[in-house]
Amino acid sequence: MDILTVISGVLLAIGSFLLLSGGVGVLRFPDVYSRMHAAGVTDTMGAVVILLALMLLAGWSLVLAKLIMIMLFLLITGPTASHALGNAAWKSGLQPLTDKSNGR
Amino acid sequence: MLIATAIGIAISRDLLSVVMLSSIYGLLSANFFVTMDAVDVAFTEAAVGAGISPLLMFATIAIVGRYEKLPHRRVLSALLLVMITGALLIVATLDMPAFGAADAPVQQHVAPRYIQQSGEEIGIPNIVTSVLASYRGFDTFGEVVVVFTAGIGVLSLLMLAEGKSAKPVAEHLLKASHHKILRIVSKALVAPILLFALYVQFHGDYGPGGGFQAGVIFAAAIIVYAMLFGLDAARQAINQTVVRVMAALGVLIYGSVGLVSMLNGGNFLDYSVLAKDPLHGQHYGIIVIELGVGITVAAVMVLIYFSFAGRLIDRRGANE
Amino acid sequence: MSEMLLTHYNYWVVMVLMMIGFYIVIAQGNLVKKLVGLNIFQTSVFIMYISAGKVRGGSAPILDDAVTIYSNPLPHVLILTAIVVGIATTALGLALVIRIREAYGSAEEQEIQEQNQC
Amino acid sequence: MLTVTTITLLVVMAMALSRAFVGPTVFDRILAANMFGTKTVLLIAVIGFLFGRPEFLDIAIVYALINFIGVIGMLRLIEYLEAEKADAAEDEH
Repeated sequence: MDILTVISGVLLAIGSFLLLSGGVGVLRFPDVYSRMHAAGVTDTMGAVVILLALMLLAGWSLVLAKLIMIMLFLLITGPTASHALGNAAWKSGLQPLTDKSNGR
Repeated sequence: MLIATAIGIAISRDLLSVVMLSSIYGLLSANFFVTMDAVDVAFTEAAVGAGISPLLMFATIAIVGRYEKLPHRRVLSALLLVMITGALLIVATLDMPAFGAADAPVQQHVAPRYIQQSGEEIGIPNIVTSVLASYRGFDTFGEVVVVFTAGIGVLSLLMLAEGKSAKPVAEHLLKASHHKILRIVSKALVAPILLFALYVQFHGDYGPGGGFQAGVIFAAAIIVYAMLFGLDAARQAINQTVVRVMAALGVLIYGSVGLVSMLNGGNFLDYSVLAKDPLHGQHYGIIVIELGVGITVAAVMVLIYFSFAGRLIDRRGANE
Repeated sequence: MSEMLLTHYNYWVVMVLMMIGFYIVIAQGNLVKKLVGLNIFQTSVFIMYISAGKVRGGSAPILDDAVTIYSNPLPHVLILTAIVVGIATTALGLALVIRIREAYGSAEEQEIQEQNQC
Repeated sequence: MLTVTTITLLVVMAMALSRAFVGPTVFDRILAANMFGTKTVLLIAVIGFLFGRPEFLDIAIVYALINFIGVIGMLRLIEYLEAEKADAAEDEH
């Protein structure tokens, strides 16, 4: 077995785990902001890890360039979208769940 | 999952979440198309189903109002009717060929010819493009004209009252100047998107892509700009009259390719006569025609968005 | 029967989707919702065509020396154009809804009919 | 491993979908839609490799872009609706 395949397999496993934990977080967390945290962080990280794994599989080709492009786009747009979302939620007057307001 | 989403859409009464779900629905169906090998279709669905159409629906909701007011009526009789029709249709499917069978009637008729000979006759690898632009060029011409006509229809419906109620609107809202991060990021993104649209446009012969997809992507870039920098800025950057002329120009380009091939002694839209070597002729014809399609689709989409957004602003102006 | 289930499930999915769209169109009063229903209906037809064009073991219809079986390109072409035309007509429908709303002050079918009867 | 990743992606998509169903606020739904979009990008990329024809990554790029545009558009229009609501509230005073 090729060493590159092994590494990419490991990366894929890490990525899958990250995505899964993000999914569970989005499903289980109590309010918008914590859900956003779960989704935003794992989304970007998991996507990057998985794309890295695919890059190792692709080798030197046009596919590699496209994967890099996807990764760049995701790295730029993902956090921006999260920021815009959080900003809009805050502006609309949604309060984050803190210790004090916990017993709603 | 598609079914679950659709049921969710049927149940929910908040129109906003309906639209959100329909955007997810678009993403899902595009996924389905990829697994079904229809990369070109997935491409189009990606740009249209997940991007443009939810945006337009959102704009409409912003104008029309968010909630459905009345309880659903005639639910029982409607359900009954739907059940009966569905059952009949399912009975009808029992005669259909099995899924994925290579000997189904659909696969027998013209498809083998396209698959086996288009490589030699047209000389481009993407069979979908060659069928779209060459074998069925006349159909596609019709589709482009339909898109163009729909654009005219939207314009004539929404532009009628324009200027009647144009009062100054809350500036900061329109221009979104408080979204500094968003503005910078999308400013950086607009150019790559446009470039990518051009890549899709001209790479359509070799990979998935072509005029329809490129047009939609191109329009999406302009729509982002209009959303974050205000409609006026976008109208300044892209003159509206020019867009209107472009929409017509695309159709004109398409049609005139057909006429030129007639003048050169071939049939309408028969590109083989465009150059000495029929293969080259096909290439020229397809590239020019895809360009026409792209121009028309992009222009019409931009026009539609402009008129929707213009309506939104007019209405706001009238409210104040 | 179970064999049927395995080979024809794609059609049944299509039918269920189509019926959901149909249900939305006839049972609901809001015009925007009706358009969404129409879209679902439309998509189910797209899926029907595309799944009819799929060949088991086939690959995307872009010529490549390494591939021998391709899926049917014809449905792809038809649906590709249909999607773009679909969005154009949807936009037209939405524009009509906006005009109706401006004329009647409502986008609910029932209210509009009541106003017409007056 | 690719298969495992595909299945994981599908599971996570189902999770996001259920959040979009339940999601008490609009923002939950947008969040779910955004997440769904990212997952779709990844799924298309992974499926491309799984089927052995990874040339079709263009679609994934389009998704990454369109998804962003969609989210931004939704947020802008929600802002719009909120402003309208605020206006209406002011009018009542």
